[in-house]
Amino acid sequence: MSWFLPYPLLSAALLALWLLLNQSVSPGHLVLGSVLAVLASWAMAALRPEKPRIRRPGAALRLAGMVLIDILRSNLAVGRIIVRSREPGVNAGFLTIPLDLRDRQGLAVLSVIITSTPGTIWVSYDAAKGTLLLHVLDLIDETVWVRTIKDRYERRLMEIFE
Amino acid sequence: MSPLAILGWAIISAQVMLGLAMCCATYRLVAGPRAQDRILGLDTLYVNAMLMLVTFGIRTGSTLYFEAALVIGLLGFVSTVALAKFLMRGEVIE
Amino acid sequence: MMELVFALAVGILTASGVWLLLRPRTFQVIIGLSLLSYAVNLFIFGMGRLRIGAPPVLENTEAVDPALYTDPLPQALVLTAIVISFAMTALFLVVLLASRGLTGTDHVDGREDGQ
Amino acid sequence: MNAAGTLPAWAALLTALFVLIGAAVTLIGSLGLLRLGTFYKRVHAPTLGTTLGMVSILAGSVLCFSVLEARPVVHEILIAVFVTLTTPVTLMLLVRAALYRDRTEGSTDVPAAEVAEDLIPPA
Amino acid sequence: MSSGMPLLAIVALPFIGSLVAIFLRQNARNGAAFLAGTIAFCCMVLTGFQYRAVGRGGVLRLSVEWLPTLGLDFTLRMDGFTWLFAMLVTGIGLLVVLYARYYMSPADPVPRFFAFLLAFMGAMLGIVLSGNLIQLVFFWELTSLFSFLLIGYWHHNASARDGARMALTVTATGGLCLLVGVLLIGHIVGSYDLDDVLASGNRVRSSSLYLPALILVLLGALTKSAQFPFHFWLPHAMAAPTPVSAYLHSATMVKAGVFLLILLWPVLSGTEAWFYIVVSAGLCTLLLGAYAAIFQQDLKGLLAYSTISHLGLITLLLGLSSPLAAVAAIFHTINHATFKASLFMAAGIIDHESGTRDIRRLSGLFRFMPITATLAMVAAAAMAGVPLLNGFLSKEMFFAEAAAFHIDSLLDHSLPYFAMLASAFSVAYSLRFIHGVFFGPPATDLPRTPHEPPHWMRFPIEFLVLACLLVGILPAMTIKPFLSTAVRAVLGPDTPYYSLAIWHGFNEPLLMSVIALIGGIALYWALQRHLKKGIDGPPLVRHLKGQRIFERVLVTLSWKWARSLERLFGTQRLQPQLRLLVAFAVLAPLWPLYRQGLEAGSRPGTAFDPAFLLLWIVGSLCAIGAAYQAKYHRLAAMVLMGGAGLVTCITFVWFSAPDLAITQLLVEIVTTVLILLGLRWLPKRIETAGEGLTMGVRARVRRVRDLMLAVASGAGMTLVVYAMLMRPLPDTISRYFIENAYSEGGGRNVVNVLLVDFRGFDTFGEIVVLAVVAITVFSLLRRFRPAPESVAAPEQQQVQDAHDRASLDRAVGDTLADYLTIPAVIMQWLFPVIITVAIYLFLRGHDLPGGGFAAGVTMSIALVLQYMAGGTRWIEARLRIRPILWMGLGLLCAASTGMGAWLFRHPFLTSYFQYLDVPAIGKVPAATALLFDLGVFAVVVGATVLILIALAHQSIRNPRPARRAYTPTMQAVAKENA
Amino acid sequence: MTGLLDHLIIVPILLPLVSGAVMLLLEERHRILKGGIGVATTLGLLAVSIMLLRLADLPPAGPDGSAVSVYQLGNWPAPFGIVLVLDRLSALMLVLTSVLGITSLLYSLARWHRAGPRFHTIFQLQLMGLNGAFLTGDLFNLFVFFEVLLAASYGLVLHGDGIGRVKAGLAYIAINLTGSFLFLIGASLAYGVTGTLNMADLANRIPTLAPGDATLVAAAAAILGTAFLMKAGAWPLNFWLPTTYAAASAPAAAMFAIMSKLGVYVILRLWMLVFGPAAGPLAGFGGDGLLVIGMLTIAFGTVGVLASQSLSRLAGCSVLISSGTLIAAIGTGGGTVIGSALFYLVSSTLGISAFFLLVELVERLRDPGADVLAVTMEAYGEGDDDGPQHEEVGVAIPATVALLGGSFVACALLLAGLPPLAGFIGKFGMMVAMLKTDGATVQASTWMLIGLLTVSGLATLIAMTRSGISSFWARLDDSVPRVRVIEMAPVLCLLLLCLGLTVGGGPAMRYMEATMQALRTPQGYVTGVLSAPRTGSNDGEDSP
Ligand code: NA
Ligand code: NA
Repeated sequence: MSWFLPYPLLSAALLALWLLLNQSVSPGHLVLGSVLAVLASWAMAALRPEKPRIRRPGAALRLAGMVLIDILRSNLAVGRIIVRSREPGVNAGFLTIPLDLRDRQGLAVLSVIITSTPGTIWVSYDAAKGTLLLHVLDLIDETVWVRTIKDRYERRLMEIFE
Repeated sequence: MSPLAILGWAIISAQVMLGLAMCCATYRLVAGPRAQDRILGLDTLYVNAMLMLVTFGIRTGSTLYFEAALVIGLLGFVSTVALAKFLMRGEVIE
Repeated sequence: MMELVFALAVGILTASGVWLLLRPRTFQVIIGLSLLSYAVNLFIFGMGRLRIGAPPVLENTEAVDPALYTDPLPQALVLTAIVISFAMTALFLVVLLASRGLTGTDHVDGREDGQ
Repeated sequence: MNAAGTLPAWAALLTALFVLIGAAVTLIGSLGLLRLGTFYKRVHAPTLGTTLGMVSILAGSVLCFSVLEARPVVHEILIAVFVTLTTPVTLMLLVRAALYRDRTEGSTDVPAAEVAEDLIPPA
Repeated sequence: MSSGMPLLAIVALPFIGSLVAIFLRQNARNGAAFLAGTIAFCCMVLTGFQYRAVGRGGVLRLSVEWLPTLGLDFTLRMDGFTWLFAMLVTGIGLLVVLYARYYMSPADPVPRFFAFLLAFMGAMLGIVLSGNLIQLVFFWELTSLFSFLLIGYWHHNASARDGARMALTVTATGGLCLLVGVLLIGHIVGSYDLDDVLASGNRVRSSSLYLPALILVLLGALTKSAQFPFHFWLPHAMAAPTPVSAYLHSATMVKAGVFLLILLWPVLSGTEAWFYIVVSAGLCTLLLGAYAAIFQQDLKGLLAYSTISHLGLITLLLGLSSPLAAVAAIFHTINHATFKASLFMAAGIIDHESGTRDIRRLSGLFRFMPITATLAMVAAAAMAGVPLLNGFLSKEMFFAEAAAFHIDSLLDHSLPYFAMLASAFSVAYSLRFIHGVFFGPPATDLPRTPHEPPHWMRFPIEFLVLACLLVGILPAMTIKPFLSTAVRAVLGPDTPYYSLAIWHGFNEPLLMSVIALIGGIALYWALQRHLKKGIDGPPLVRHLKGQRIFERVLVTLSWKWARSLERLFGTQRLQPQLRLLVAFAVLAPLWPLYRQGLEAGSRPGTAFDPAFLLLWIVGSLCAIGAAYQAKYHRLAAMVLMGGAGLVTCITFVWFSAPDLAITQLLVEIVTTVLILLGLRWLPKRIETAGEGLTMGVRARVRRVRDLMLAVASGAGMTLVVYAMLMRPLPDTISRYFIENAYSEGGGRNVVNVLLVDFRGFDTFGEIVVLAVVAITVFSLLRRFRPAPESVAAPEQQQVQDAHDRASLDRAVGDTLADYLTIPAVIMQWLFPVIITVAIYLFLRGHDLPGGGFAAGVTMSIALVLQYMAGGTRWIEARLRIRPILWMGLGLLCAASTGMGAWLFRHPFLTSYFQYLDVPAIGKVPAATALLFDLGVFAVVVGATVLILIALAHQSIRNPRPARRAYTPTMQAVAKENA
Repeated sequence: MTGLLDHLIIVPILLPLVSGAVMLLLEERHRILKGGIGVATTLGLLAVSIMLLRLADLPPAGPDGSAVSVYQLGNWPAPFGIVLVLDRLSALMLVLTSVLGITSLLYSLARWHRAGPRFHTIFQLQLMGLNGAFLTGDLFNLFVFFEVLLAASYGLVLHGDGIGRVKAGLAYIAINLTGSFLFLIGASLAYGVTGTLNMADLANRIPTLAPGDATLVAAAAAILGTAFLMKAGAWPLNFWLPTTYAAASAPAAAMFAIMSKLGVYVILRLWMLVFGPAAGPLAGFGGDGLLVIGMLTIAFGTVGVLASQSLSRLAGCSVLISSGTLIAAIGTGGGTVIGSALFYLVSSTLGISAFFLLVELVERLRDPGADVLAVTMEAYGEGDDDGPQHEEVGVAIPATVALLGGSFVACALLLAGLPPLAGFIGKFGMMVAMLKTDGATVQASTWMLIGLLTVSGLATLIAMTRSGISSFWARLDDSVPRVRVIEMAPVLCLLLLCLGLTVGGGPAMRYMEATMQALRTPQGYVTGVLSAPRTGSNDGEDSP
């Protein structure tokens, strides 16, 4: 079965993509979408990436909800900084965080979360040392940021991916 | 003022705001000072343009412009990625 | 009103493109050609006149009323023109690279002015 | 506004709200490009547009077309997903490149690399 | 009129013989000579037989339809006059062939010589026998050509090359003038047929175009006959082998001009213009030629100037416009041919046997070659006009005519004196020829010991000298009937009475002859001391060398002036060309607009939209910024250009063109990647300090001019676009497309139906363009040599690798890995997603925005993204992409879809669609247009990927430095790096 | 449409395309096979073109007297769909193209086809582009085929690599891209005013335009004219031409001989059709301009021919003279001059093409061996992997120098317009026609043109003599260069054709005159195109 459906989750996502694109759940699109989803996952298989193993889908959903709220909050915060402050970004600075997460897929998700949240940005990751360099717009207390990232995101991601 | 007229004005205002946002991005595009600033400006311009397209869809009540926005959303980053990689590595494909 | 903005836009793109086209450096020329191709594409497009919210995609297929849709032909022409100018940009780029490699200069004549 | 004529008032107002909020947030984000002083600060600004600004406007669009066509029109979600996936890639690559450039120029505003003395251009 | 078939044979045989001769072996001297002799003999005999027909005043004609629409038939025509000329051409030709057999060295490629000689004979016969004027010019130019080849036969000799070139230039120029002149005559007469022209003399002479026609025809005739001031080419043509001189420069080529004057004499002569031009040209030539001949040191040079002089005499006679003068001219033409040909051959024998033609070195040859000497003496005497020889008879007639009254003018009155003077000169140079060469002490330092030539080599001279004697002694019994036939053919009813006799009693001409003879002898005696000095060329006018003037004028006109004119009115540089093109494109449409004005249209415009205005503030800033930055900040220019492109896309959306927006966006992305790929191989431009300040005035002027041009073109475009946008759309053919897109094209997206169906053929061509460009790019990059500055890895990579190397815990490539690993994961996730979107765009194209092209570009972006994420080697270890195959299959798919319609007897690309009922799924559209679009898709994927990947592959290729070394740049680079 | 014969018109476009595409599927090493396919295709093209020529020359069949054959692509009627139109003029150009095609291709088989990858595909697509441009009846489709042939020509210019080619190629591409923009602007402007792209329909609509609109059409025509004049090589837009043609490899340059004629063709086609006597206020638009530009072009070409330092540049400049002559002939009012001008077009194209092929062979006289080496070096760089290097095609021919010399003389005569080759007839015919004024006085400009034609012939002769002497007569060594039959035969073929045109001038001239008559009465073309019936029943998509 694995030769036929190397990435079942991906195929499911692609089918969803197809149906969303076509805004239709007609039998025709279901069939066509399935065929395409399988074919496209074969294309993916040709690239021979690591197989992501999502162990706890529930945790993933919870994480997603949390991230959305964080993003909304950060939007307001950053918006306030830009509009209100006389000298915006006076507290900005770099920040190094040692990470325990090693799974590439997990790190990718973490990068998406961090970068998508206004006010923080993923600058570079040193694979050898496992350290992450961040830039934060409103860096008043470094430890708060380290804790936020390690506890709120990294831990949960490790649950999901490792 | 009818709700529809309000919607009309809202969309026009939104488009003007997005237009102004694009002007801001263009400032970075033109003034720099560094290459990364310009690329950031371009990236922002892409996003703003995409949002402009979505508002345009609402304005005309047509979903025909959706794909254009979708293409920006999915592929707009490719040129910025290429530019960024060029800055970092001096070539796009190694 | 927007016709004037559109016309000015075409004019500014053309002027920038022509200015670059007449510059001595190959890279300037290729950027100029690209800007000119925007100008020309908009020009062709404008030949079907400007209509807002009337894309030539038929809504109902019975008793089609042409007055409801903008002119599709210039759009088809622009599509062809876009493709062709993309191809030509690629070609010009490669030739300018080859010229730079062989002549040692990026002057369009393959030699610097004084030489 | 040719097709929006059938939109009920609540939907029209809600859509207007979403769109205005989205545009305003995006404008604020882009304004950040002007107001923020360094590249590393500026790079945070457009995220407003790619998150709240985008979601808000897309929500307006979903609402408007779902009501107009009397069926769930949710394909805007795709745009949100794509933008969320791709923007980080751009920004990460760009910031890293900027960092490299600043380091090679010996800028003191950025954290130094571990072996900074080696970052001299080759002879 | 009798059959003209023999005429065709007479003209064609030499050409056939020439063709045969060219294929003979290089050393087939005897064979070639035999062939040439046989041909010449046959032609002569054939011509001879025609006398029965033309002797009684008849005219032979042969007409073959050739170019009826131009009023041109291939016509051959022979009357008494042309018969005589044809006999001369073939007869002397035969003798020259015989002579040349012995003259030519076996070491030379003799068959080629005879081939040229025969071809020349054919061309000459063609002139003589042409029945219409254009055809005459046709053969006229051929004689120039073959004489060029004959004069340059010994082309290893520089003087032969120069002589040949000069002869060709002068005579062909004359030929072209003649062509125009003849054209004018034809225009006046309404026909080019010789008979018609000859019958329309009055009409020609009274036409307003007579003078230009006359001048042009005379230019042709005078150049060919080496008349003053075009005489200078003939002496230089003496570099030719002597048989050539004997043939071309005595009897044929130079006589063509005279022939033409005689031929057109009834049409053109009799006016004052004719008299003054022709007589003065003839007189100048007569005197100048004779004078110069006396002082030549080269035997052939002497003969050449003598020829010039005698031709001048004939021309002068023709210029007099009196029938008797014409008779004298014809008669002297024949006489001159006989004695001059024999003299040339004698000179050739002397040269051949003694190794030199220099009169200063030759002396006392009589005792070595008495027979040849005797023959030469007789011929020279004929040339000098000694009684009992043919030259005497025609010279008597000349004197008579010179003394007669023509047009009351100083020129006319002075003619007799000049005639005597020239005649005295001719006596002097004839004497010099004989006395200088054959008498005096025997020469001792000759290259060879002279002796008599083989008998058959001498035979042609013997024959010709015999002719001189016979005609001179018994004119009435030998030449008279033929001459009178010829004269009657030219003069027709105007033929005057003339008598051919040795003795006409003591009269004016006889007196003049005697004076000339005595004067000539006295002159020669008086010049002895001067001639002994051995100076080449005549006194006084020696330095006035026509040839040198000609060369200088030719070089100045055709080389120096041409080069400066080319530089002045042309350029090799790109910028001025583009500037001119743009200026032309701006000015050309301005002309009608300026003349008729441009009205504003009546169409109501769209409402004001502040967002759109903002959009184009952005777009304009980007465009202008790109223009400003492109010189030194390429990346900035690219980014700015991207901004302008984006705004263009939005504009397409704004005005109802979603398809365009999608396509433009996709192309925009690919173009950015493409240019970046190229930028890696384009070394940076460094702005040197103060470059802007030190810009010269010329550069400033250039910039201001370019700016004005740019603004003008922008303003022009704005004007035209605005004018167009504000006028209502006419009844366009688009109505049909919208109405039939669904019902007949089976699609709702009219633009896509246009692309794949209504105007599918455009798309068909467009994918071919893509394919060709991709192949060209590919093959150019196969041999790409990067700039030396860019051969090494980019500076960034070197720095980063150095950093990796320097760190203990890092390996080379770690920085790259750190940089890309995490983003690459996301980029890989997107791979199947983008492919799915590509397929989506492809499938929906017929009904909604999208289509094969957009899908193809999307697909290639998916691939390129993986290249960017993983690197070339990484991706190619996993995916085998064969873009050329994709392109080939795509083209074939599109073509065979189109040709599939043939099976249903429909034209190419006729589409077919239907909704198929698939169980459980429902109606599925099946259109051949989709298949066509599939071909488009494949070609686009193949071409785009091929272009991008071929560029990307340069980085992993072994760099090869540019072959051509350009040291300065290399040094500069080294200096910069140091 | 009944049999395959009905699709004959499109075969000149499809045949090279399919052949080129099939050759894309073959690996690079199958050169001989590709050469075979190429030759077979091109011979097929020649046969089809000749058939089409005979078809076009038949007297009008129907009672409507439509003098053209129309092929409706996709079965869409004109003016909506794209149509291919076969008339005498296009058939003539097709034959000319395929003649040049087969000769150049054969020539290239000696070695040029090995000088770079995918030569045969590019070559076939070049033919396709040319044929399409000659056949199409649609303005925008003409643009597309222009791009096809230009794209292929870029490939051919750059074929063989080398610094000169790249430099010339860069300028060539830049200029032609600008020209393409002008084409697009002009064509779309014409559409915006008239609402049609079909050339026949344009001719129909232009007389009915309002004066203001007519002005804009005139502007469009001026812009289009600029583009076409540039392609035709008219002064002052022609400086790129000699350089490019001289830089291109011999077979490529020989093909290019017809590309400048394409510009002339389009001007002839469009101007006679659209601005004929029936065009109302726009009748005869731009004629004087064409005359002046044509004469200036002749003058510049003459100067250029004289100033040429190399044979190939001389050949390039003689292209200018030829183009100028034709443009001026069109500018004289399009009267009966056109007939002879077409004759001249054919003979000068053949002559120039032969000359381009010959130049390379003659240049071997100067330094035999070095040339072959240079090409090999160029083609293979330093040990590139382009397959066998010393594969020779054909055998070296005897009497090489004599043959080269003879051919050179023939080319000189052709280019200078001297007898006995066909150049003479063409020039003479034009002069005769120019003087035919039906009683009216001949204009000064006509005299000037006649003078220019004469002077240009003379200049060509002088220049050719000069370079011919230095090439053939002033050689330092007498070594004989290696020339192969397959290289010499094409040259001789072209020259023999010219000789044939002289001898068989009557029928050829009759064809040209008939072409001219048809061009002068465009109504036949217009009716023929617009009234051609669609195939099958009206509900097109259901009928199969
Ligand atoms: Na962020
Ligand atoms: Na002597």
